[in-house]
Amino acid sequence: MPSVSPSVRVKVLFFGRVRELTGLTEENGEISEGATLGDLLERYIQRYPQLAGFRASLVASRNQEFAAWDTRIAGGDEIAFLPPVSGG
Amino acid sequence: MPSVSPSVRVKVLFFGRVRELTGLTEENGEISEGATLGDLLERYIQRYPQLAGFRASLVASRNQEFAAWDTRIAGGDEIAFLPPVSGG
Amino acid sequence: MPTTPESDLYELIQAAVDPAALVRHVRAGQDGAIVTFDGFVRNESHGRATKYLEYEAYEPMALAKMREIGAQIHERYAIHRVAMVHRLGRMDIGETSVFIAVSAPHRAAAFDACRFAIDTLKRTVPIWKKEYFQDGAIWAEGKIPPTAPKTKPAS
Amino acid sequence: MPTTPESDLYELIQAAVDPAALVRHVRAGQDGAIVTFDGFVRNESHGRATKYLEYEAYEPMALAKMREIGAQIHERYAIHRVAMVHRLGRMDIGETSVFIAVSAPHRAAAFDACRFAIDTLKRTVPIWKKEYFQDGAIWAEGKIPPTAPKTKPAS
Repeated sequence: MPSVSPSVRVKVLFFGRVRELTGLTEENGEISEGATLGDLLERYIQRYPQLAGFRASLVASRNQEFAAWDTRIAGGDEIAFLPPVSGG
Repeated sequence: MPSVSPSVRVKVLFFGRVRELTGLTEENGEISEGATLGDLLERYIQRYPQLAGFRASLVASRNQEFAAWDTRIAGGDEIAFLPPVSGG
Repeated sequence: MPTTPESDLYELIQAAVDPAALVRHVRAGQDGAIVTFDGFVRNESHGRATKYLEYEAYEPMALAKMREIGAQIHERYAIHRVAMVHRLGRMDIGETSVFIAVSAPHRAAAFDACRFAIDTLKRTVPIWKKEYFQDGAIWAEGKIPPTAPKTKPAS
Repeated sequence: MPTTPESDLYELIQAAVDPAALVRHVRAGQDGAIVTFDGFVRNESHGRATKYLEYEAYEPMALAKMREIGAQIHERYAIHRVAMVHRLGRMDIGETSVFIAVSAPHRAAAFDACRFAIDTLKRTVPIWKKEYFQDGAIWAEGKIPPTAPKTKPAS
């Protein structure tokens, strides 16, 4: 089911529990122009259903700033899905 | 004018500004039985009138505990008139 | 947002933390007080004996967030300098994972700023801790960072 | 009044303070946090350039009051160990006059206890500071200690 809308390239980073569950540390992907951070997360949850249980505890970052799920993705963005932080 | 009431021996210590004003670091003295810490201070103020201006800022200690001015002195007590503290 | 003085120090490191060097970094003649916070690996967590910990970070973002905390405390409190270091990788019992030193002319500002700094670091800096026990390992529970930090204007 | 753990350290000293040794003293595997307060000689006081300071104490009473503060913070806060040292005699700019280290399993208790300790020390411990300037010297203004400390039952 190829998308007919134009797509943009994004870099996606994975940390902590999300890194372990997906087995990914970083990947480059494409997503339809106009898609939100929430849309991108749902795509990863489809690919890695074991992420679904953690959906409520994740926050997104876009270009190294925390960002709301309805934030639209732009080409070249660096995105991460961050589990609850536990530094210190 | 020797006192006719029995007297008790006390050790009196001097610190900081009070030490400088009196030129004393420590002395052994006698005071009438039943005298209070306030009575003892007044005797020092008579001897060293330059202490009078500091009366309101001094506190007394008796045997290394802060003590109210109406505390009665007992024989062998260690008394000090302490200027405002400025440690730290 | 106020600029962070160039003389502050913010670092993510792999080697052991050197508290004395960090304190020297913030200490100056115009100051009268330094408050430090040293966070290190406790021998137990929720009643289970800890073997060791591993920390990982989203490094450039974590460093940016640490600098942001520094800017916030310079804005809020009359402090002089800040040194804030988080170690990453494996740490054994007793080893320092985070160290914060704040100097100030007077102590109240140093206490307030140091405490605000560590409290905010634990809520907002993308660092993760995995706790290793005799019988397994878990990711520490953690805190969900605010998506739009209250302390920052929306701009 | 709770007894102060034997493992605490309270000292009046003439030599330079060694912060690293005091931190080692309070640090143990059961802890996760150490907060320290380092008070040192500032280069000015009320706008006048300080040359040096001299501290004197009513030594046995000062030490007893420091131990009393230690007992109070053990009673009030879930802390582990305390090291509290005040230096006496002449100190130059930048030299530490007082150092307090408090260890605890969790940071809030360590912050609260360390701050209570230095705030109380400055109000209740019989130590006096004389400030030397280019053109003279004055006894620092100071605080009048409460005659019956509120934190102690009248017994």
